[in-house]
Amino acid sequence: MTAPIPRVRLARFRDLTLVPVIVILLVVGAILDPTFLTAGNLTNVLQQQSAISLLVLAEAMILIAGKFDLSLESTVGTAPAIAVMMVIPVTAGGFGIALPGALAIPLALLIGAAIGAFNGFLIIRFQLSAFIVTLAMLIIVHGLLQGPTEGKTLFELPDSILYLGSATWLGLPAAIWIAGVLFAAGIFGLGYLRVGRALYAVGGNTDAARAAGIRVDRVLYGVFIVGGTLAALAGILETGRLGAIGNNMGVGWIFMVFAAAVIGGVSMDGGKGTILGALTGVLVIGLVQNILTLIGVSGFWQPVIYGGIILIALMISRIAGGKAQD
Amino acid sequence: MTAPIPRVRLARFRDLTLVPVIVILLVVGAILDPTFLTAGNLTNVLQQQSAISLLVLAEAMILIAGKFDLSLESTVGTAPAIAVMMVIPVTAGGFGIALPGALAIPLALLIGAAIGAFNGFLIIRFQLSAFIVTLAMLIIVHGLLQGPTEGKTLFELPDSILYLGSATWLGLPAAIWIAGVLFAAGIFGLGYLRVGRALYAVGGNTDAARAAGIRVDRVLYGVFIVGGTLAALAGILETGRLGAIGNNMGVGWIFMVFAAAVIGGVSMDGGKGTILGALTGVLVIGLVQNILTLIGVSGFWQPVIYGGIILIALMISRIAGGKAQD
Amino acid sequence: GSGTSTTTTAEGGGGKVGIDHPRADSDFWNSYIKYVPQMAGELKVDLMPATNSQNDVAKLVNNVQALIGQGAKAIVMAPQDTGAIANTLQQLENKKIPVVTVDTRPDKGKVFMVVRADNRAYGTKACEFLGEKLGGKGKVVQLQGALSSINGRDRSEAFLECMKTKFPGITVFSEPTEWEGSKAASMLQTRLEQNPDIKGIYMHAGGVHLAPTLQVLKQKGLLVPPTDAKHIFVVSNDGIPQEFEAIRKGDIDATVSQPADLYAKYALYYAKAALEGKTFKAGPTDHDSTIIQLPNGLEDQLPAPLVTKDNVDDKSLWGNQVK
Amino acid sequence: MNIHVEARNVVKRFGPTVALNGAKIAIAEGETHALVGRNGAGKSTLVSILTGLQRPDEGEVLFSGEAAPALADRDAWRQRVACVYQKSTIIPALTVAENLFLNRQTERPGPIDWRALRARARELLDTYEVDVDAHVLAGDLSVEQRQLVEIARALSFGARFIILDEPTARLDGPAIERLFARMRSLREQGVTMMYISHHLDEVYEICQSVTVFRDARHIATRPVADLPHDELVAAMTGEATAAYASRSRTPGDRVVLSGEGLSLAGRYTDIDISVKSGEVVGLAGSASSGKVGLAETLVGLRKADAGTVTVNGTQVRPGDVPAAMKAGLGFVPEDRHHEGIIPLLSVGENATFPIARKLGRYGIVSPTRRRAKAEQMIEILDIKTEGADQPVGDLSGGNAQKVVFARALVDDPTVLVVINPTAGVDVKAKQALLGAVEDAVDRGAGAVVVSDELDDLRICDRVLVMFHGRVVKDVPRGWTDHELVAVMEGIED
Ligand SMILES: Nc1ncnc2c1ncn2[C@@H]1O[C@H](COP(=O)(O)OP(=O)(O)OP(=O)(O)O)[C@@H](O)[C@H]1O
Ligand SMILES: Nc1ncnc2c1ncn2[C@@H]1O[C@H](COP(=O)(O)OP(=O)(O)OP(=O)(O)O)[C@@H](O)[C@H]1O
Ligand SMILES: [Mg+2]
Ligand SMILES: [Mg+2]
Repeated sequence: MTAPIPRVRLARFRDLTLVPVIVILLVVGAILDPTFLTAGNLTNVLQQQSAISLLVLAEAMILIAGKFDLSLESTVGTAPAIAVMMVIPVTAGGFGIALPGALAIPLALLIGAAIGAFNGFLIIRFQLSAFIVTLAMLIIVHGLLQGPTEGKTLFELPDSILYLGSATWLGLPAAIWIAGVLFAAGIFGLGYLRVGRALYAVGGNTDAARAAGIRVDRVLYGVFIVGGTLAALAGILETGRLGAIGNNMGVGWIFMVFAAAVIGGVSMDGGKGTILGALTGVLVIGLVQNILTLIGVSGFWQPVIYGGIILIALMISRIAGGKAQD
Repeated sequence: MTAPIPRVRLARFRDLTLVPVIVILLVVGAILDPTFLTAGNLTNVLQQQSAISLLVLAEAMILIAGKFDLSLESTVGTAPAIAVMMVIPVTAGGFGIALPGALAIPLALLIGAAIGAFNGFLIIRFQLSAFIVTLAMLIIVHGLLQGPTEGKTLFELPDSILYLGSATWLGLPAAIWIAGVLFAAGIFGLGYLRVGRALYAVGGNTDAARAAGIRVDRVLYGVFIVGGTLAALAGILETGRLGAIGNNMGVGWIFMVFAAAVIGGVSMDGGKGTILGALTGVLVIGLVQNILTLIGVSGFWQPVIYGGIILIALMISRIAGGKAQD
Repeated sequence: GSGTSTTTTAEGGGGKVGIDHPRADSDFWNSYIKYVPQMAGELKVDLMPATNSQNDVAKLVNNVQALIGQGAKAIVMAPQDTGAIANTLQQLENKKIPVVTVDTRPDKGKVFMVVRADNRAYGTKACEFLGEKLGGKGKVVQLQGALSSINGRDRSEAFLECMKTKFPGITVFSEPTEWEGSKAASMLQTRLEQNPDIKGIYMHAGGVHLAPTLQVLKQKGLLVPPTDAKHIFVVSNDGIPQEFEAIRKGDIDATVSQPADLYAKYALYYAKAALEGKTFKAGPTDHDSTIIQLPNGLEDQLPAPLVTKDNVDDKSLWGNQVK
Repeated sequence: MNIHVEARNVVKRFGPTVALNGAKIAIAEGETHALVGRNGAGKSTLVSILTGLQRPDEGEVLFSGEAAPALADRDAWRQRVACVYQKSTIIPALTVAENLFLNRQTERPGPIDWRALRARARELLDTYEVDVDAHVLAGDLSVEQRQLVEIARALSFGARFIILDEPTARLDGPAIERLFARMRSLREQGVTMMYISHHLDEVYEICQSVTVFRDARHIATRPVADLPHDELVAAMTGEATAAYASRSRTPGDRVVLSGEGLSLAGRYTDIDISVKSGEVVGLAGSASSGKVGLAETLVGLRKADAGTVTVNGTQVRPGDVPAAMKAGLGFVPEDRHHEGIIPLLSVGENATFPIARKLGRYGIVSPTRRRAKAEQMIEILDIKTEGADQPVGDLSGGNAQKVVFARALVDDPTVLVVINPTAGVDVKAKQALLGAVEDAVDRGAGAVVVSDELDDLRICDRVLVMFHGRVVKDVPRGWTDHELVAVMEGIED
């Protein structure tokens, strides 16, 4: 009864394989640029990552449940945009329904949830490939932003939708608080709640999960709906940060989201990984981007360095994690 | 001994679940636009799809072997570009090595193979996640085009590299012949050669394949290298078709490549699908794009229709295939 | 200095200028990027290492924050999404950091100066050229950029509007190419198959559209001199050297020269001026342009000449200066 | 006698686990040599070393006195040894024919002649009397058919040394007999075999010598004739163990599980079944009798085309496992890999999923209470594991089966349905598992035992024998092996 203890400890540390990478990045950053370690800059990094981190949270849960969602990145722009178009006047690019401005956030979250539910419907009900369904949905959902707006940026937004992404609470941007609270909830939920553990069971072996009495379909619907809602919330935070909803909002994020989740130890094969690990993945990506910006690497070569760092982080996560990745 | 026969037939037809979709598209296209069914237009469709079809061929093989390669799309631009820069003079944007122009094609293929080999090395040797390795490589390889060219389009190309993509053989564009021959080789190789069947074994159950004496690592290296080489060849064909190598060549293709492979019946989980099926997937995508162009759907809404058609094709392929997709 | 500038404060032009480049994958912007350090040397601007937002406004916002953190006193940027930069401009205004935007005009938020050529004018010029060459009838194709880009949309809308009002006899096919050569080639090829009587093409970006268009025309045997009845009139946009080359050869007929060099020069010029405390007013300038008043600042509308066979060898065109 | 295969002083570690600790084995030319030991003793690990799939940390392997080939040289290994592994090496997406001739589809270089390949496959299947079509996908086969295909494949290599790792765990009586007939004729041809099984009577029937492993070490090697049954068991377990004595009891009156008018096309027709509290009902039948399909319907894994299932008084919606479990059902599915374990999750978590809601309030699962409960189950079922936090995927086959059992028992079920409950578990564990079923029944539960093993059925108060999808006979306690087999084969009545 003494042997197991180190094992448990080791398993816990496995979530934190990226911590050394983060420490190295902090040291390297501090050496390369004096601004880097200032509270202001680090706050900026956190704020900049807060929206995308919600996508990583969503994707990590979906991956752990053994599924896949590419369309999250399109929901980031479309959910708040459609919600906003339901509240703003026609002259500002609205649909002319002009619902009360206070409804913008609930509507956006609802739209995100609906997109998630539709993804879930196609994937669970029709047993279609999650990758391709959500790829098609990525295109369609983005089209649902581009179509009604005719490619134009929405910049006359109700204050309600701008608030969360731009407010400051207790000296820190509200977005950081929100992301922090949601990650804490995610870590707790996936670690200690029945429904959270069910995600691991479903992702680890769906048939066994069903045989263990877990309502697999319900869990999967739930995770897609929560995913879509988180993507909409990410869109709301980003809207507040940018002050407008452009047609490109969220476009191209999904690859970074996957990279963050996987270098953070979440498996693409389901059933493996933690939210805490995913969070460290987000931080690595955010710090790398910030350092590259600060030292002003030529835009032409930036991708090479950036991709190289992802590879290195991946290797460290592989070596420290000890197991082959899928 | 009578019952099994329809079953075999059915299994054969499973490759061809998209044939009804193709027929419908041909009928719909013919009704919507008189130009559609002309030899000229259909030749155009085939020519336009020939480069991307080689990527689908490559990706189908990699998927069947149970792996993943996102970086193919970057190889499309980078392999021919680097090769060209090794043969053209500095004034035209070259490196100043000025190798003989005839070497452009072999060099490009070699570069493609090298990129594939490097992917394989990281994935097989270090057992890293194929998705994220090739995602990082997608970024890096594209950076290797953008860095040396400093973002400029290469306009002055040696004739040798332009030839294949622009020549006409026996009244049809050479690119169609090349793609046709390679698909025939792929269908034959994966259907009738032991090494081709080994891909299915490796993708279906790696441990079992190893136990059966298949040199799993060698097969996987092979498939990544062939994949990279095909991507480079796709780049060569595209270079000939476009007459220049822009920084965006190939960018954004990979999603369409996956969509084509999966609606064509290739599983994202490995071990399942055929090259013939993948070919029907390419044709569906090509016809849809052509019809949308011909009828001139508003650019803003085009993605919605396009994504919708992918979903429908996916469902048909699911219903006709009879099995849940992964 | 320009005739409309006045110096209000005496403290000489101190402070670093931060600059963000919008993308690194288009010929036009790459020329601009190359001009920037050269012009900074000439104008003696204390330029910080440039950042690149790779066509992503969220990255642009992050980059600007980093530049400020590092002590930038003025910012030059080229936001490709003109709405989503509003908050950042607001923050910069609060910090009293002047902003010069290049190529695009932000919808909201204070700017010290917008340095741009009129993208709508590009579309109109192309329309007028094609309209006249075609004698007001026939079919033309416009290869659009990305519909989510303001410049692409401006060119497209102005082109269509001008066609509708001035040349109602001309049918326009608009092809959204997402700035991709591959899409452009496929769409043009298909359209020519469907309408062999197309007589004009307007390309939104020479960098990506030129080679594919020529290749398609060549394959169809339509790359013939203007004297030939089969000739298709092609107007391009950007003014890169390859377009000039094509004009000289008679492959295409015109291009709108978007002044990459002047963009770089005047962006830095105004940034420096802002740091020196100079102010400007609407009116003509000393460099063949006009400053106009915007609700949120000023805009210096640089000339964007239409280049044809007649003026293609003009040394002052930026496309004739690069190598 | 020449030693054909020898492993000396083999050490193999998996992280903190020592799977083999200086183990050895020597197999004489031409003999059929049994390797026995409790679950987790290291048998399968030795197999993977003897077949060149894994490199030992220490020690050496010799074939006919020569050092084993390099690990990478798969062809050399395949010439020396063929194997039926404990874990399936069937590739579901390929046809049976291709699975049989994987990586040797052609006899000569050149393209594959599919027609010829199918013919070869049919021939092979006929030789081994495997009733499977060569051209169906292997994934469409039943567990048992897959096993037969694996055996046919291993025997077809013409290797002089064949390893069979628990080949009979998933076979019924006649199939086992056919396998043994085959093995005898191979032995006559001078083929050396290593045979692993937890059915010790099989060891006596087919093998000449036996090696016992215990706790990763070699304990004894003897001719089977010199080693009586109880001594063999004692060598395996390290203590004297009596044979399992099933208990007698009187069933109560309350019906806890019933199925009425159940039919499922192609599997079974018009079945009525009812199980009382305090009663153990057996379901027996030869291959394709439909017993597994029926049991899976009773637990909700399958929807019947017609009929109703009532668990503990509640009529359960067809195909609704959670509802059945809520009504008081616990069950062990047929295939532990497929529907049993979640390999990456811990023993504790796998064992406690059905009672997660009882391990804390507000949807929270308390890790402490989970571990406590799991340790209790580990204790009761004697699961060999490093602790409740070890991933189930790292356990040996039999121990993984015990975890599935733990999951079935953890909620004190009123109805217990176990399908092939002792597949791959060792003698002592088998007793523990059958004992656990009987304990639950003594506490008032009703149980259904579906099994191909007569030993498992001995605890039943009555056995329903199925044949071609129908219940043909209700056999009360007190049957002899011969009688029951006769009914199962459809020979009697
Ligand atoms: N890949 C692995 N990783 C970690 N532990 C392993 C691995 N394979 C085997 N083990 C451990 O090694 C020990 C021996 O396992 P092995 O499978 O050889 O047992 P066995 O004798 O075949 O048991 P059974 O009769 O149940 O099949 C067990 O404790 C098992 O948990
Ligand atoms: N997944 C499946 N798909 C189609 N048929 C199946 C499937 N599984 C089993 N069968 C077939 O259904 C019939 C009844 O099988 P069932 O498993 O209920 O009986 P069984 O007595 O347990 O047979 P076995 O011992 O072979 O598993 C058999 O013919 C079997 O081959
Ligand atoms: Mg074993
Ligand atoms: Mg069975």
